[in-house]
Amino acid sequence: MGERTVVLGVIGADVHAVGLRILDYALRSAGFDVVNIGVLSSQEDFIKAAIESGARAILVSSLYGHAELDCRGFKEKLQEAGLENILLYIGGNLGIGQKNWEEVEKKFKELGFHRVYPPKTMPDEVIRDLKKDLGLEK
Amino acid sequence: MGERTVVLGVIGADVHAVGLRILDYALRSAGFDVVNIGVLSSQEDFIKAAIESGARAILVSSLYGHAELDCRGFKEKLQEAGLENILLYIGGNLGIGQKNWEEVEKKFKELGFHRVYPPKTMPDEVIRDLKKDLGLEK
Amino acid sequence: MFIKNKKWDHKYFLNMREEVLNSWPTGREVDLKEAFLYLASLPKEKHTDYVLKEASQNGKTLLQPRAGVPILKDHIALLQYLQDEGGADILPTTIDSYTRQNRYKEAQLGIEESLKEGRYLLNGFPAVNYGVKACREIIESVKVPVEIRHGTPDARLLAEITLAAGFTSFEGGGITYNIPYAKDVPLENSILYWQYVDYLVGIYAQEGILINRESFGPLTGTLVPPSISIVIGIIEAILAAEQGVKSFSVGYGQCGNIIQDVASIKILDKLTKEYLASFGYYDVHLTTVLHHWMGGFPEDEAKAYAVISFGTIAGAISKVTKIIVKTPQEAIGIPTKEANASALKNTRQVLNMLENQNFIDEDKLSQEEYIIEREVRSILNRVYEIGEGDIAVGTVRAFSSGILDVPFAPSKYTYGRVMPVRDNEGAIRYFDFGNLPFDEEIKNFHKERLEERARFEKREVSFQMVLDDIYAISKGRLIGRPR
Amino acid sequence: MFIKNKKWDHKYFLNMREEVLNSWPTGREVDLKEAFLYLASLPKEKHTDYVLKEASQNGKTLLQPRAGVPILKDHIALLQYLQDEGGADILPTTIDSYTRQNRYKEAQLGIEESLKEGRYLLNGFPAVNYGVKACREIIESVKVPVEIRHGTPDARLLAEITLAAGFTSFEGGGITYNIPYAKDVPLENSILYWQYVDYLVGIYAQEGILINRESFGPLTGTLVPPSISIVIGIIEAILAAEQGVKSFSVGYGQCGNIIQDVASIKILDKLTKEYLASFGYYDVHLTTVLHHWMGGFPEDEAKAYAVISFGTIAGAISKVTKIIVKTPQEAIGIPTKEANASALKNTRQVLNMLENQNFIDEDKLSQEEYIIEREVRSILNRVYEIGEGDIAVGTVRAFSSGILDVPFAPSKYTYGRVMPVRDNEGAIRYFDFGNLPFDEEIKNFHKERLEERARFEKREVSFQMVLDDIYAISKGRLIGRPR
Ligand code: B12
Ligand code: B12
Repeated sequence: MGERTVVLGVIGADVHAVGLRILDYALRSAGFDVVNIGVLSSQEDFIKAAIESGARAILVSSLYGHAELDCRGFKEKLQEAGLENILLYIGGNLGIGQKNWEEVEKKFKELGFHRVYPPKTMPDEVIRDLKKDLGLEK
Repeated sequence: MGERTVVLGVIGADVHAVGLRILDYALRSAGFDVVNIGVLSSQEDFIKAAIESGARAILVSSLYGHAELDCRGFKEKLQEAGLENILLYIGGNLGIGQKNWEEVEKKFKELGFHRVYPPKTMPDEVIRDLKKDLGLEK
Repeated sequence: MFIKNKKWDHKYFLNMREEVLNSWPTGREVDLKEAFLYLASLPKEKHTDYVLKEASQNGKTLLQPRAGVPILKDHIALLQYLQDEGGADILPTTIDSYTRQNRYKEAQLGIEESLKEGRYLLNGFPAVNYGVKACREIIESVKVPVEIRHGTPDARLLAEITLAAGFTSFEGGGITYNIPYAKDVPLENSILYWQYVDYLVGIYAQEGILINRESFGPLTGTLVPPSISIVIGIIEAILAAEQGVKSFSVGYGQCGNIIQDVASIKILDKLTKEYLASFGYYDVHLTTVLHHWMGGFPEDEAKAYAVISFGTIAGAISKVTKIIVKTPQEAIGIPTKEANASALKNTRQVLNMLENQNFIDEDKLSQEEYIIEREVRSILNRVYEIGEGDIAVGTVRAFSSGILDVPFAPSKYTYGRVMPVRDNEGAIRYFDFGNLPFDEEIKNFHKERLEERARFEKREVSFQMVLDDIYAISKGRLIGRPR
Repeated sequence: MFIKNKKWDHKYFLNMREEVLNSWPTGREVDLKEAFLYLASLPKEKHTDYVLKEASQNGKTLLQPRAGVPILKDHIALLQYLQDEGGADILPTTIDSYTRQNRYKEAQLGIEESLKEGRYLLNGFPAVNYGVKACREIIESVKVPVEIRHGTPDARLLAEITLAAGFTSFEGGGITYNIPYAKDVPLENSILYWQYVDYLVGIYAQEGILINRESFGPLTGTLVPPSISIVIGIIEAILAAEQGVKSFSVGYGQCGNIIQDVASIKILDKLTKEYLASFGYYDVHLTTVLHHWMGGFPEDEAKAYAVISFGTIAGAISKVTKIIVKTPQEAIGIPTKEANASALKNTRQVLNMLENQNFIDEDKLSQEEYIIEREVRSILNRVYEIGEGDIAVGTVRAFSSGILDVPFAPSKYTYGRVMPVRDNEGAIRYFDFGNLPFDEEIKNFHKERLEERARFEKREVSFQMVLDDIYAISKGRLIGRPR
């Protein structure tokens, strides 16, 4: 697949499906090829889909508050799979409870994510960033 | 008049009349002789009423936020008038804005008030205190 | 004193004006010709009447907070915050209580001490002391119109200064800014003072500058039966129109029973228009204002939010032109700017969520409208009668004889016998009619409603019930049930 | 797998029970005989069914927050706070998401890390890992009943442990805790798992211990048309009753149009009772539950309060038995205990202020009730038909063929073609009916309503409109208007 392929899914035991549906729709409308692996996806599911589709980015969604536990070791697994260069975003409600956003962002950057999005991020923003990071916009 | 006489009024340029009406009613129902001088009363009005009625306590109400300016020098005027022993209460909304209650209380104690009541004080409480301070309850 | 509902003689006005402008140094800053030019130069979005017209044409409800602090630059920052963060459609400038009593010296002291101590010793903005030029800084620092809100029986100088400064709306009236706000100002005086203000507004109107005048509907804010508030609004509209006012808003303080509130706003709108027309004032642009609950609030912010959101319902359903918004800190003191902006957001959200919804029982609404309308007409017609055809004369006489009366008012010029209490659904009814000129049908209606509550609560209607109702909202409910 | 709406054979249950109790060490703590004694020893105020009965008899609406943290003593302190400070009538224990997926090992890790790091790494209370004894500490530390709330397709072990521990209400069902909460659990499985739970509750009932079972009405929380939610509630009530459940609550997630919400709650109550009776289950105590808006919330707390207060209106008017309360921090994350208690206070104040008020247009209400009732009957009758008289069989077949469908559900066992959108008054209508078995009258009704909105907004009904509606409330309004 081409340079516009991205893998999208909700990680862990999380079933929040609405944001995913919207992201899927928005990314497609913006010309991306979206491999949507749905909710309740494991790290392995993401990696498998990325390899199979030759995706250039993985977009992880997590709403339910367990993102941190669910994302531990993800970076290492990606490296093992030879995906060390893939672009890695995460968004949703990443902390449990009322957290300081700077801390949350820092934590997920440490876990290997290139961009970390606060709750209520609108799809436009991600699309802009993706295009920029993938060098699709001149 | 007797040992159960109290002067009641709203000080300064303040017109909040509802709390006064209720205090008046509650004090009378509790057996006090109430001299109600109404809203928009000056320090002089309070002193005059207290002397004329031989009252044992002055209850000042202030809702509108200017209490501090309105009460400056009241203690001194009372002393001049020979009322240095009269019981002095104040209640209502005594600060302007969202104030720390301890500070407000301290300020009004310095201005000579024996008791200072926070917003939403119920009449029962004042009546209990009055009886105690005037030695009316054995 | 001689008072009539009759447009003033211009010379009479000019004579009085000399006196007014000389009563405090800043008065001499006012130059009407220059003021006309200044106001004409303001963009239309800063003219209240324009904004009100746009809103009522588009069925939009405008939001206005309350705000006023004694230090000019803080006041400006506060208004900008309420505009930008809170999304206020019209801004206020609330005047301090010394100015309201024309005690400019004490106000001056308050400004100075506030500046010195870095904290506010005044509960509002002392516009007279600041004068025209300083006041214009406010107008020039914001994008929306600004209204002067106060409670001043004699606001002649305040009006001169603030209108010249570019405030395009001015609240008050000879009744509504006397009865709840004064102890011993005779009604003849305050009506006269307000005729002055209205006449002044009329002069602006002649120059094509429409200043909005607003009546203060809530009065004492405490269980005021709707018909009383409506009658007074209509009278003030008529008095203003006679002096040449062309833009007028009648206000109403929420009572809490949704049917009663919606019915009241509808009747307020309908009858004010009707009476204005029947008196021959055809060209007054009339709008309505709802005040969120004006009585005692709960101290808890979450509960206060509930009172606010709840209050917005009646505004949304009645499609009132403007809501004057309370804040979650109402019971405590003058709100922080954040709390004030939050209240605006809360109100907007409820308004928006009720957009286009109509779920009101029209039958119940009509029944309530019917009784309110009958009450209003009964009082108004009697006021007109005893005024021998003059509504100003009638008003003075009505207040002294109790034909018009306001509960819990501090003024000794109210008869003070009317006593309200809630019925079993929370509507405000008359427990004691005083001397209000109501017929048996009306009286029985109220009696039956109160008997229903008495039966339900298994106790007599009494002053204790009134007390319970006064405290009720601050204690978590609408109706002051026993225990 | 073979599934029927037929009371289980006791041996079948006992065999399965062995397996269930052995699936995690704490399962062996459960001793039914001892549990009966324990539950019988609890004061009646700790029994949900008793509290619900008292409330519906007195026309009172109960309030219940959402809450659950992974550390036991913190969880207890949290519940006590919500009880004492918030005035909760029924307390919750929300289970974490690993437990919901029966991933007890990960839950264990979550407990340990939470304890170690002093912050919560789980989004709820992992009751299975704690076991019966530890759970009883919760029951013994509070004065009101506690409900288990979760989202678990297979909650057999969770039910065994928590019922034995004294939780007297248990939320969920074979449909409502599968379709919105799972991706690939077949409906046959989840219905079977929940028949187990219901059968277990039936055993308690035989001992005179009434455990309340509650269906999770809101489903995906996102623009779910009322008829879908009501049909599913009725089916779960029937399935539960067949296994011996005697106390059941049907739930409903607020849509936002007051008429539609009130009508839905009334029909939910009426038709569930009717169908239960028509299936021969006469002795089920049925109550209703309203969930404040379950979709995306505004981030701003003042706006979130508006959504909450607004949501309470429909609860007050419909006199629903219980409201499950959202908080001002919904959009951000799991709320602080203070925010949670504040939401309860806010809700109580609105409820109290609406006490005894009735302002709803009965005609509009009946019209809406009429259409909802017809929709519900159309679907339910068809489910019964294709199940050849068995509602469990019918349900499985209906979901696979789209006769029953849930919008935005993650489960692949939904047909996934139904698409909702709001009409011009904010009521949720069908934009795509998928395979729902509706006749022309119903379809035309929806079409007309949507055309009205399309005309008003001057745009076609499209997925963009749906998107706008999904975001609308979080962006400050009910209806996603263009721009
Ligand atoms: C609807 C909802 C549900 C529904 C979900 C139905 C479904 N299957 O989809 C139900 C009721 C079933 C549910 C269940 C639960 N929920 Co829930 N739920 C919500 C709610 C109200 C709205 C979510 C939503 O649909 N928003 C609308 C969409 C359009 O927005 P979005 O999801 O935020 O996605 C957008 C952006 O965030 C962003 N985005 C999302 N992911 C990504 C990824 C990337 C890479 C990028 C760039 C952007 C991005 O783009 C999206 C489109 O704009 C939120 C609170 C809120 N937001 O108001 C809570 C919320 C997410 N839920 C929460 C919780 C805890 C739960 C439960 C554990 C417990 C419970 N309360 O019952 C269970 C979890 C079940 C599970 N195993 O996952 C918490 C999470 C707490 C935290 N993180 O601290 C929240 C925040 C509520 C709260 N305050 O407690 N929930
Ligand atoms: C009704 C009301 C009005 C009415 C008053 C009508 C009238 N003439 O009575 C109107 C609308 C006219 C009004 C005007 C103003 N008000 Co006003 N008003 C209120 C309100 C909403 C309720 C007051 C009330 O009647 N409460 C019910 C009674 C029963 O309770 P109470 O007055 O608190 O009295 C009880 C107790 O406090 C106590 N108590 C009172 N005095 C004393 C004295 C003693 C010795 C004791 C022991 C106890 C005691 O016992 C009483 C009985 O239980 C309060 C806010 C609130 N509380 O919710 C604001 C409030 C008092 N007003 C306020 C202000 C600023 C004004 C104005 C200056 C400006 C404005 N907003 O327009 C003007 C002032 C005019 C003037 N010159 O005084 C502020 C005061 C700010 C501050 N102190 O920081 C408040 C707090 C509102 C706010 N948050 O901004 N107001």
